[in-house]
Amino acid sequence: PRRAMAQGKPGDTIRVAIATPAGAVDPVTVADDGGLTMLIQAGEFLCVTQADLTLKPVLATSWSHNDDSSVWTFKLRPGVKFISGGTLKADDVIATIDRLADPANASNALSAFKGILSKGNARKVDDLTVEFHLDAPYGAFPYVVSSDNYNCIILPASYKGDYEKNWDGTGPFKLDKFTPKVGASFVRNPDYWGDKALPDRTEFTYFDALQPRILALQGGQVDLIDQLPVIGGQALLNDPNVTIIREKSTAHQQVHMRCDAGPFADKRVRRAMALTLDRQKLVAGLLRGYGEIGNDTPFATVYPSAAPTIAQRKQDIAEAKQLLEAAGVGKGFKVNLTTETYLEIPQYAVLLQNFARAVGIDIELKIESQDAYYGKAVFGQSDWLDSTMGITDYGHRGVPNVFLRAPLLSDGSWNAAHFKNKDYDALVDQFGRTSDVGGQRDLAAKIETLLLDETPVLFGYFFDYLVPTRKGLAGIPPIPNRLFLDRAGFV
Amino acid sequence: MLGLLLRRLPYAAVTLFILSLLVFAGGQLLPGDVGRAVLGPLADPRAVAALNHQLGADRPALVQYGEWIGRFVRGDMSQSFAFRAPVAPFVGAALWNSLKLGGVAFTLVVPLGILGGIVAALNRGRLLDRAIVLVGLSATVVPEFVSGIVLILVFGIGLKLFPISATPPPGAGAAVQLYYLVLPAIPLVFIVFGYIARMARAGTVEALDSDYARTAVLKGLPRRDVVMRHVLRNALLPTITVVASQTGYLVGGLVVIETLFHYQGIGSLIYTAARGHDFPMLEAGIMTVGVIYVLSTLAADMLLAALNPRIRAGGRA
Amino acid sequence: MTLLAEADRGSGVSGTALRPDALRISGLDVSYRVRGRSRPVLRGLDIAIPAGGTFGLVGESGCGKSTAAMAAMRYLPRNGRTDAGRILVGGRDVTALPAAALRDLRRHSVSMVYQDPGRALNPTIRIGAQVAEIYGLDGAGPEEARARALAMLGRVRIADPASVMERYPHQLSGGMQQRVVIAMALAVRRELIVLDEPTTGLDATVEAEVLDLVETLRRENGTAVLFIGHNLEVIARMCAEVGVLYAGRLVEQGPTRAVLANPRHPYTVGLLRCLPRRGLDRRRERLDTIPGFLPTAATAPAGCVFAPRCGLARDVCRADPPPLIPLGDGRSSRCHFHAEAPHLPRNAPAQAPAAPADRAADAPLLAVTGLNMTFRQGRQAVQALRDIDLSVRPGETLGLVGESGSGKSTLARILLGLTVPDADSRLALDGEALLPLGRRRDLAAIQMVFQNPDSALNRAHPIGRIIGRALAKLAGLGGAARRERMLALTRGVQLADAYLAAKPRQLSGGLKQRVAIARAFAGRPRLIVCDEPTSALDVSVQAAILNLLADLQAEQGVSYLFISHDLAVVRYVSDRIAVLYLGRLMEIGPADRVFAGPHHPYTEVLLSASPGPDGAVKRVPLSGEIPSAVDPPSGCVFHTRCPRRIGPICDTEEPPLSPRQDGHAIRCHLDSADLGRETAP
Amino acid sequence: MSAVGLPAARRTTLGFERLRLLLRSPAFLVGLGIILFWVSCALFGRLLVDPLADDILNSLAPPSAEHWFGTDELGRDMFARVIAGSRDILVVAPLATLLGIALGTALGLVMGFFPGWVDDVLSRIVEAVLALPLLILALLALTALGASNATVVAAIGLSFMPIVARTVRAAVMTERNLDYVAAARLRGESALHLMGFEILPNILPPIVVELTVRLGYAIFTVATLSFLGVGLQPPSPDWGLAISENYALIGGGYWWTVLFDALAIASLVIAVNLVADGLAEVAE
Ligand SMILES: Nc1ncnc2c1ncn2[C@@H]1O[C@H](COP(=O)(O)OP(=O)(O)OP(=O)(O)O)[C@@H](O)[C@H]1O
Ligand SMILES: Nc1ncnc2c1ncn2[C@@H]1O[C@H](COP(=O)(O)OP(=O)(O)OP(=O)(O)O)[C@@H](O)[C@H]1O
Ligand SMILES: [Mg+2]
Ligand SMILES: [Mg+2]
Repeated sequence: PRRAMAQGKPGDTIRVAIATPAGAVDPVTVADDGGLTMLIQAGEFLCVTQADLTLKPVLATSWSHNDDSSVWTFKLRPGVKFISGGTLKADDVIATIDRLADPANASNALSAFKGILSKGNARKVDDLTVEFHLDAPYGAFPYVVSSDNYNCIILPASYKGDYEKNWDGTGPFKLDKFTPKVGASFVRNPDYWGDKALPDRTEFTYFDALQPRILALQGGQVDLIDQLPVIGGQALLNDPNVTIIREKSTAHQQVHMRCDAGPFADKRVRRAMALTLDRQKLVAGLLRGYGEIGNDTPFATVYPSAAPTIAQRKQDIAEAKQLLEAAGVGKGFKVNLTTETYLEIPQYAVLLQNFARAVGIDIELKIESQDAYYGKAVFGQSDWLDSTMGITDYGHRGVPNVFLRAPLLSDGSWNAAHFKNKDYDALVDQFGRTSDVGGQRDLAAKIETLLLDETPVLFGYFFDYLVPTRKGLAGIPPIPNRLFLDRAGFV
Repeated sequence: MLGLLLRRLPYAAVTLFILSLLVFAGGQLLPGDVGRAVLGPLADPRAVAALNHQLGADRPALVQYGEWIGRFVRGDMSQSFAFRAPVAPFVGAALWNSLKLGGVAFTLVVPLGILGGIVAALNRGRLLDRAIVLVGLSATVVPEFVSGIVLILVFGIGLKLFPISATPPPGAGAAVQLYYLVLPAIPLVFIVFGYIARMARAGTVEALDSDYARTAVLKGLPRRDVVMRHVLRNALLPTITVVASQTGYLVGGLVVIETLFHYQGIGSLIYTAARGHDFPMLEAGIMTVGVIYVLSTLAADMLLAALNPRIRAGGRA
Repeated sequence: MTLLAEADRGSGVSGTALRPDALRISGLDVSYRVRGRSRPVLRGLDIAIPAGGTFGLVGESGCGKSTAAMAAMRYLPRNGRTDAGRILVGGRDVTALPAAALRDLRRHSVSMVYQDPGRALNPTIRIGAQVAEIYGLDGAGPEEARARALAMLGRVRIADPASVMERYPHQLSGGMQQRVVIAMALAVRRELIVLDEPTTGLDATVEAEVLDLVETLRRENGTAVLFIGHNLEVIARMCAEVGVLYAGRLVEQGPTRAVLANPRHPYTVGLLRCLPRRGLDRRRERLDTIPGFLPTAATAPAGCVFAPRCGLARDVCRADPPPLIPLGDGRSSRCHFHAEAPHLPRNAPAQAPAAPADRAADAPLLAVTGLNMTFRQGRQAVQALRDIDLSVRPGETLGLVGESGSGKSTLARILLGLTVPDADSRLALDGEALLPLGRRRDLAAIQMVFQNPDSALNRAHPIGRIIGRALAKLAGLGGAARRERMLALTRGVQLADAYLAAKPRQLSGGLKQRVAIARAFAGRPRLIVCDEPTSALDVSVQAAILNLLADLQAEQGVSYLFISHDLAVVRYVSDRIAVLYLGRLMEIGPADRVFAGPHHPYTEVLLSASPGPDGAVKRVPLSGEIPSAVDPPSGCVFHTRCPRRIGPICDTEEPPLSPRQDGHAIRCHLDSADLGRETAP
Repeated sequence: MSAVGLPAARRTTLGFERLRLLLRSPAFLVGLGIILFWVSCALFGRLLVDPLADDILNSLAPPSAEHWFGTDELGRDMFARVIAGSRDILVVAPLATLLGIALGTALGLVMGFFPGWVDDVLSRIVEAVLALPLLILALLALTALGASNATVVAAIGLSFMPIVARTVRAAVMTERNLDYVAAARLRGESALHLMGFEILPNILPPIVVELTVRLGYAIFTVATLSFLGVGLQPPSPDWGLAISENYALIGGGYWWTVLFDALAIASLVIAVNLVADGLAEVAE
């Protein structure tokens, strides 16, 4: 069932197993799945990305931009009440965004705003109109203040950093009870501005590990779990009592190859590596078909901006060997691949290792905890950023901009591949400014061609987002990584 | 008795102090920092620095420790870095959970283990003895995650006799809570049974072979009286120490069981705190386990002294 | 004397008519299963003890004495088995009794006292309860049982029995513990009591008392006694009949006095000759020894078990095992040539080492002045040694005696530098200050021979390495020189070269002690401290070791500080004797003078406690326990227990160590004339 | 005295006698057999089977003639992985044990040999470390050091140290008071010599027993750490790791992905303990 959007009946209690929020639930600092799931129960965004990656207006009713997309004007929804009592005004939105854009604030959204919007540049036009004056023109700006940037739930201007005290927001639910590290429950918000939530109640139980979550669903103790990776999740995929809500996402694992040193400094070697991958087999085997193949660029086919004309890279051992020969490493070489224990990455690494063996590339795996892998997350103090070859997880984004920028721009702060290319930088800059899909596609074609030639990063596949639910539960919107439960109910 | 307690208390305090120092020193080795741990790898370094500053985690280590210990001795466990809330309720809840699970396991395994050991000793060399020893040995050495998984499969998912989670629904009564704790307690019983049985067996064998047991037999006492009056009390003395040494594990060492059965105990609290660089939480968790351990060894010593007049009189053990 | 013996026996015989024998063991074979093999330990043992009779069983360690005792109680170790024979206690066959009857037998008819009373008592139960339990089994109610227990403790002469009832075993001294065990054994009137070395490990003074007590109670109750010991003196004192056990067989048996006066088995003869007798002087006469080792019953030779060690053995001995041959007068001997036994050739060369010149005038080798030693135990100060002045001359042996806890070992450790005395103490060797071990210059000068040969040798090292290392460190020898000297040393202590490759556990106790002696002589020692070097050894081995020490002294002119609680041994080896009591030197002087008297009242007590196998000395009783060194009595420290106390002066004023004659000094207020002397045997 | 040869009964050396005893114990032999089996798997397993070869399109196949133990999620042959899974644990666990024993013995010797403040201070520290359950200690160490075979060895070795030290200390305390030590001091031996050459050889039997017991724990702990994800890392076919990767699958009926690994761990730990028991018995 691709869309489980059948309407459930109202009045149910929905029990959910999610990952334990890693720390205090605070919109400014939250960085993990568990925490953001908590945020979006009572909190709302200006707009929300949809399954087709378009934006749905929520607290904003509409938005527009000036000619070069450097100033964006958002109209706010009138009559929206905060759970704490006040009415949503421009000041609240400005305070929320400023809070997140303030470098002094330990804001997790800071990197998303970096180079796009600075503190103080959101201006009030009237009580229901806000203008954002960007640092530089940016065509996809609404995504930056949408659910894509999950810290951006709109809070009253008076918010003091004590979110766990009152769980303020404008959403369809309000908090019933919260016990840190144990769970939380919500009840319907009777004052919600839109359609009132169907469930009477939602109950979230926190789990540290995936397996107990799976067992809890199988054991009937919960009705759905937040996300299921295919690896390790086979038990549920075949379970007749479980319905899998499946949505295409742009989440993927980037395999970076250092372009500035080591065996991969020669782009022919990088291309050869890319040619060893049997991507169909990856999707069919590693993802059990729940995903789609990648073409070594961030442009997943779900992105409207993706260029439709670029040829798909296929496994070609002969050509790979030729390339290696040409690069002077026809006998193959040894290389270390460093990566993290997360989702199916270790298994992916094993498959890469086996693929590469066909052309004589001998990959030695070093698989470490996420802590160890990311280290201090700055160059020189991070296995992630310093390794010759590595695999890094990237979550779903509504637009490819983030993927195009930080990991690939010459001065990108996540540029583990150490890829430095002026042409690329210029193309991405231009892409950023462009707001119409046609223009974006033209640029995308150029970018994709360039990346296929250079291949600093392998994008082997994009995996689907899977939410297993108890059979009969309906109304969970198929939006990757965002559990909105207000339409949920059993049929 | 009181004298013994007063003599031992300073030692216990010193032990705990050293423990806190060790944890603190060890904490300095953890890679990364709390700001990065909270905000994730993709966060802006300025935000990370800001958070570290807010939490005071960027101050010199000794200053942090000084402040922490200063509060700790006044009974204040400080604020959690990750949760930015007082640590005490977290530790309290986790401890209470651990004590419940450990307590269930303890009350099951101690009588069982002692009985097993004594029965084995009284049947020394016979089939029953070998059977008990072998069962104890095997049960003790099979890791919890192996036995736990089997139990979950068979009784939780297969037969659906027991819940597979140890956490009862909120507001559950004592009986329900107990019902939820049965399955997770069993692997612990397995593990500890062997130790206790082995110790009880050895103690009983030794006591049975002792000269005073011979005296008792040669007095013409019936075997039952020899065992009950002369053997058991001496036989179980070493077992007490073993039981006490296991309480640390039963309370604080259950990371695997807590993970398998989804239970918020002190073991997982320590582990997540360490991974999250939540230093105050880590220290508090470890000190709690340390205090439990120290208290239980102290209790064991007192019990030993009560049962063994030789220790009662003598000075340091 | 013969008359008396016959009369004793006669009463036994007439008793048989009325009452069955208290114990009759016939043809008893016992074996232990060790590692799946059966190892015989007793073979064809026959013993009969008439009702009320006393029987002593002697023999070297490991010959099966305890096994016999345990078999009689039907309480063999789990791996022990009675293969053949019958054991009748009061006419009932214990080997065939069902469990209930066996319990009944143990409640009413037999009981046992064994070595190490500390372990025989349950450490976690109060004394009173342990004793009262017996009366409970006898059918008494709790009140009555306690009352009877209290009375019984009084009967075994425990002072303040009411408070002892409330105590735990560890709060009693060894002597007191043994009294409690005896009280339990004799709590109800029994037909037979088995005593297995009940006094080994106790001080001579305490031993004497315990033995007296057993004797008295036995007479009162008419209980028969099977007394096991390795000490012939004690057996002589306690038992009308004696059996000599060798490698699981009874080799000689008969009335004690007759056997001891006129032994008819070479083994008995040898045993008696090993003992240092009064009047024997090491400078003039050597002790005799029995060569070789005790075979285990399993490795026993085909013929006579004693043949390999027997000076009389001939072919027939090696071929045919002799039967137990009756000799009349109730005596029997398992020897083909029992008539010749008294003429067993001496094993040791008769000629004694040349007597060294009298060195009384020489400058002392070791001089100790004003030695004090205080141990700190928490807040308490233990005064282990007070004001010790003594000296040892070159080539002389100074014997050191005193009760357990009197400070003998502490003095030894101080001399060796292992313990550092109080600051004001002065020690000098050859006039040079003697420093503690870390700073001592000539380490080889003072060495030690320890009491327990098992722990004195590192069991992980072969003998050659143990001695070699000592040679390297103490004599600075290496290479061929070391090897040469090592062989000389081992031959000097009569140790076969083959042993150099062996580990200590492959050696018997006596051999180990030889190794220890060789080690002590590795450098050129001036003084050797021997702390009870033979107390863990059998008498035959003891004799060989004492001979060896005497030979080495004669050869090398070394001095000994010889610590022992066996007065006969001290007397034999010492030139001079020092008597310690509670850390004080009570008396010091030439050996003969100290023994002959006048001597200190404490010495008198010690002497009377060990009368020797032949002479019966009137025992001077010593009351009470040795006081605590933490809080020693005021005045003369011995006044609390002194049989010759003269009055208040003893309680208040500490007497000086006053010189009497010929270098003899005594710490007593009494005049020499009023002090005790040795009564002639 | 006539030169007598060594008495015959004493001539058999203790070591030989112990060996004979050991070989009579069926439990010991079974244990030894299992250990030898796994050791040979560890040594030669990878010559016969490839635990890494994937057949991703044939994943989670049940046991069959082709795949005796079925296949895992990447289609790797479980039989090959179970066989090869013995290698890492049989390298890591013994090394960790040896490290722990070596460090613990050194510490225990010092503690037992220097009573007084040295012992007091070290004892407090040891006691403090012992207050933490071993697993927690190892977890913390690994969190600090990062997971790799070397750090697992270090973490387990270090966490064994105090326990071993305590055992050794007790043994040293009894030995230290024996006369042979006094005799050695009388010839001026240094503390180091006394500890290393006089006392150490005599406390080897309890140390050997401790070694085997610790080895059992080490295997247990390595497996548990792998299960928790901080021990051995993928793609090692390590048993604990495999169970951790696969145990969520058993609810789906893929029991073969954990069963054989679980049996392997159990058999190895039980075998080591059987051997330990046998050794302890003959060491008395
Ligand atoms: N439980 C046992 N198992 C095996 N052998 C034993 C056992 N008890 C004693 N033996 C052996 O039997 C022999 C006789 O032992 P027993 O204790 O009877 O000798 P003993 O004459 O009492 O010696 P001691 O004077 O040392 O007490 C010895 O060789 C001893 O080693
Ligand atoms: N290390 C110590 N600390 C405290 N007190 C000690 C110490 N060593 C010995 N003492 C005490 O010193 C006194 C003398 O002991 P020592 O061992 O010298 O006696 P001993 O005459 O050798 O006795 P034994 O005949 O039992 O060997 C005893 O009261 C003993 O308790
Ligand atoms: Mg004996
Ligand atoms: Mg002594």
